[in-house]
Amino acid sequence: MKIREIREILRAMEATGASELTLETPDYKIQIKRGGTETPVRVVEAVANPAPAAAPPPPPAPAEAAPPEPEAKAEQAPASEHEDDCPNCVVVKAPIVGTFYRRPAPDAEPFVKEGDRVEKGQVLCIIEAMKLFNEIESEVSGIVRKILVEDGAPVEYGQPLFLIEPT
Amino acid sequence: MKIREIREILRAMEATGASELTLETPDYKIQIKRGGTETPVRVVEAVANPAPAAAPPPPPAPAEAAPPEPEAKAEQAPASEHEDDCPNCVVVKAPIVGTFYRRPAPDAEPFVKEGDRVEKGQVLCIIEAMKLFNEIESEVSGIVRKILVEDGAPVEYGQPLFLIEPT
Amino acid sequence: MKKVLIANRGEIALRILRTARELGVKTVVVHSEADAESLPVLLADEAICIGPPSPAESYLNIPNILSAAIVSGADAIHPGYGFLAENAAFAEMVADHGIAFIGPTPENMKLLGDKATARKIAREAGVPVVPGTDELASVEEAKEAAQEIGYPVILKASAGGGGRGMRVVHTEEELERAVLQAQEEARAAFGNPAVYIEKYIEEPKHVEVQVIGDGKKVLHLFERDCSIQRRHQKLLEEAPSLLPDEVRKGLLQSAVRLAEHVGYVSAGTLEFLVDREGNYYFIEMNTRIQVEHPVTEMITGLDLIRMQFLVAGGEPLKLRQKDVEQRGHAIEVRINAEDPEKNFRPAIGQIETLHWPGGPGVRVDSHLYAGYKVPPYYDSLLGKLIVWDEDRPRAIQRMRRALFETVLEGPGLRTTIPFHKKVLDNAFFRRGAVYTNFVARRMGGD
Amino acid sequence: MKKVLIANRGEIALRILRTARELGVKTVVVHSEADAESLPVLLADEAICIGPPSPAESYLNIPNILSAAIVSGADAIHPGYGFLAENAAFAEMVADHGIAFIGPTPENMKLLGDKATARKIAREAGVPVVPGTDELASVEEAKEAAQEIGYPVILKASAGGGGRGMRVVHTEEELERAVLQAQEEARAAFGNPAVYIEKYIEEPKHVEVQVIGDGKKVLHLFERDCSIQRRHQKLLEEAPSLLPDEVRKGLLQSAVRLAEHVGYVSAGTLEFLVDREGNYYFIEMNTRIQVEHPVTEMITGLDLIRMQFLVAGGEPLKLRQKDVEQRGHAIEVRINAEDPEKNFRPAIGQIETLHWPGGPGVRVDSHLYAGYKVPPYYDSLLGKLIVWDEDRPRAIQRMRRALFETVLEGPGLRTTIPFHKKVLDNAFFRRGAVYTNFVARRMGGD
Repeated sequence: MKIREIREILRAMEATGASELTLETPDYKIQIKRGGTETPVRVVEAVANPAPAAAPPPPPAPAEAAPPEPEAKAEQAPASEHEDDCPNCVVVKAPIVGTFYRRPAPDAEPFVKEGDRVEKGQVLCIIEAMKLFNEIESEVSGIVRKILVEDGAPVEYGQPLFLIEPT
Repeated sequence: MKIREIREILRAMEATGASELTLETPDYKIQIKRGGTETPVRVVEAVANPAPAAAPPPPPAPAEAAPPEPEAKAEQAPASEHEDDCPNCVVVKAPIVGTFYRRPAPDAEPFVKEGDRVEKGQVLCIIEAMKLFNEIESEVSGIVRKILVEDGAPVEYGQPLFLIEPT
Repeated sequence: MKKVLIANRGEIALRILRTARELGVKTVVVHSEADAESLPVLLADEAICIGPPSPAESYLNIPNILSAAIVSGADAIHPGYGFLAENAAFAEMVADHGIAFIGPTPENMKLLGDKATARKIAREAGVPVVPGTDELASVEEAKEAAQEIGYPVILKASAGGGGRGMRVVHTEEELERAVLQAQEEARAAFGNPAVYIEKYIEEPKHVEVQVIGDGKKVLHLFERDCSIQRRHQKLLEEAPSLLPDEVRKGLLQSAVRLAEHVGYVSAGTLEFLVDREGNYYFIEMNTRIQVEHPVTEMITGLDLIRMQFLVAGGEPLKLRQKDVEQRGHAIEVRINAEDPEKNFRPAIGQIETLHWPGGPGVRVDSHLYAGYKVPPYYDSLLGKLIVWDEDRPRAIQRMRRALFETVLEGPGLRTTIPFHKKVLDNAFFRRGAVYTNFVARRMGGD
Repeated sequence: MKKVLIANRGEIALRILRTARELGVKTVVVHSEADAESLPVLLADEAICIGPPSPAESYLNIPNILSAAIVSGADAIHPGYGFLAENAAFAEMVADHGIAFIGPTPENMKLLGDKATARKIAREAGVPVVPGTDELASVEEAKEAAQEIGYPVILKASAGGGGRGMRVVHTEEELERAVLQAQEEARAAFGNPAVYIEKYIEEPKHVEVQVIGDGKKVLHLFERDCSIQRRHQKLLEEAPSLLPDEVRKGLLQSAVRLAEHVGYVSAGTLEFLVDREGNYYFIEMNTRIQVEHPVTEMITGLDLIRMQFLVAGGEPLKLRQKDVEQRGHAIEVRINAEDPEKNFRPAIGQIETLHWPGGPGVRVDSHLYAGYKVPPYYDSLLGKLIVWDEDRPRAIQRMRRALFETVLEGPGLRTTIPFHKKVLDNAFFRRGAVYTNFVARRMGGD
């Protein structure tokens, strides 16, 4: 269980006025109480299963020798994970599988840098798939808050690429 | 369980004014309380085996075609089951495996009948095992409230035979 | 071969992954968003999401699959069965990218993928096909053809399928009217009145021959009886068949002859109908590994997927036909998430309780795990239970025992297990009286 | 035979139950209070509690077990292994009650159950035993004996066991002092100074021959190598052994000769030590089915428990020796609830997550289910994983793959799986360099 997830639960409890919550899964047990002067948070990681609850998005190389621990894997939630860094941002995801390039050519400037302002329809990056260079355009106008993938890295379908804060 | 789902549950509780919720599935157990200042602690037991209601004692002839449903079977509790009929009673159990006889001979009177008063050490029945007739004596003085086994029926080790209310 | 991309899902993806691991070949499992938590994905060395749940956008998404192979550095692709397994264009594209396709050549697929072309090739190879005609121009032509083929015959709509427009004719007197009616039905159903005639085979057995080739030679790995079907869906398969020895021998030789005729590469299956007199007729060839391949593995001791890998890696088959021995009898049942009480309608859900059988002669091929949610987007196959024993009666007993031990439960979930138990208890089945309409006739099915 | 009482627990009770079901024989499983929720009990046609958890009061409680057989109307008893399996008095009592004992005759057990008597019989049958003496009267006698046997020799305490009081002697010069010291140690440890001499066999393989007899003839079902042991506890077994053909042949013939010599009935195992030169020495015979019998089943395709049932039912063995064929290679690992990191100390608990491997060539014999609480009163065997493949290197790969898939978790639970993975990765093991002190020498064990 990640701190981020606990934070989300706490926020949701606060928002809905919940006073107590206990959640137990094969991997961990969490017990939260709100109100009064003390708000003890107790997370117990199960000993038997030291695997982390949420796995990072798998590709391209998860640990080879890891035994199957289906129950130990939480849902992948790459989008919400990144939303945390910028709650108002739009997540631009890879619409195809391929190699991510930030520049039109090896010696060119990147299409965008963090902090840049982009307009809707502006090219953000290229994904090369089967020798075809596919330009990925921004769906919104705004500020590029975060670039989530390294230049030249492989990306899978649906993988978050950019966080853009609409303006 | 996903954070999103927890958030949804919390929202739904708020919307409907529910104050407490417990949900148990094979994968997790969640318990939520809302509102109030009082926050009674409730520790949840091991989650892997949400044992449901008690099953009747299996022997000597469970259904032939029944598939194994280990998880659906709770601890056998034959004694407590019968104790229910007479909370103050002492349960006389079979100390050996064999055939239960209420009479010393086929044409004789039974050793005891329901409602009879018995003294400690008095013979209650015979269990025949390997051609040997073993007399089973009462450990207490009292009233025979219930005879739990049919005359001539096989009994297993620990099987409740009599309920005797000590006096 | 160092790294294989598995372009499939479910039990067959797991099956391929197992052999790859045993061979020391790394695995890349591509998957849709709905399969992110599937067992093959969890066990893979690498997993790459290739699209949303819809098969058209994921498991049939050739660009994304090829890109996944390229970015992961896979040097081979195994397509499993279904999806892209028999897509010659895909196989060609894979080869064009310098990646080994673990399956037949695109040429094999083109020649055998189309039923009409396959029939032609069978005739060339001297393998009997169901006698029949092309489209009939007239009632007179129909009469002549029927005379030649011999009654009973069946009229089929050229544009048809699924049994509609079909009509069995037993005598010449009935023929004229039947042709006219069939044409009328075909026009109504398909907008095309064309019909053709085929010999009608009563109570046929569906027997298929497993072959494997390396482009130079083809071996048969004996045959399977897959007569226990419901609406052309196989439910229970066994090997060997109960055909008389001389019929078996001819069947096996015919299958090898046909596969050799096209220089067949990799594992493939030739399907035949066998009538009560022991005449067999080639219907079609499946140019891929099949769901029911484990029964063949159980009686031969061979690992078919491993053989596919080795052949695709360029190794010629070391085995000679006389080294391929059969031993005992194997039965496979398909455990589908379908409710046999409700006309086999899909009944999927989460797997809450899972307990597979074990002990001697029992094999389980399933991608399930306790807690797994069966996604609703794909086929309903939950797993296959395969048993082996010294002979058919004992194998039947073993399968009954194994099904007795199996627990597969969850809210809303129903499986074909009760159906299989009934088949195994059926006296006709037990004495081997099986044919393709067994389920309809003996099991009160349709 | 209509109804069998299974006088055992755990995986072997389940193993027997499976075969009984396949034979259409009803099952009565007797159990202690601690095993009321065990899988064999849940799957049995009838279950009868015979006592409290303590084995002495339940699984060794002859009166209650016999009573259970009588009241349930069982006409046969299978004792499994351990508990009463090799108790001749029990076998006699079972027979006296007109119930078939599924195992050897009481006479077989009496002749072979005692190590000294068994050695005598082996000599009569012309089967080599480890050369050695009776109790030594003097140092002189020891010198003469050692001379005859040839150095190195080992001194053992007559009253001893478990390695205490043992002393390896390489030359005559060392002998006198060694005898005196050994006597002193024996006196201190066992209150009895008597010692004897045996030939010391360096790096022996533990190879055992599976036999089955019907009282008239005895067949061997090939041999198993069980050299991977820790403190005389077998951990991994395989079949066939890697012995040279001529050694194997002699070993198998010797085993049959010895078993025939006593008119052996049912399944039994003759244990041998084999030295580096290929000399083999009979040690003892186990007059019961063994934990590791599945590896023999995998290479022969025979069901040993079924054969036991048939022989006990009075059927002569139909099989001839030449019909018994071996095929491929099988390996079994014992999955115990022990922590290999902590000197194999028991580490039992509740089974929270359970996922067994599947696919080709994988067999699981285990009484576990998800949620099962392993009782602390009995042995730590959780199950056996057995694989088969065409040859030993492939079988090793398959076992590695199968262990990779296995998940067996719960609070406090540790298993021998990590140990087995290390053995399978060990280069010496992989090239077959195994002997009884392999674990101590190569695995850093003791």
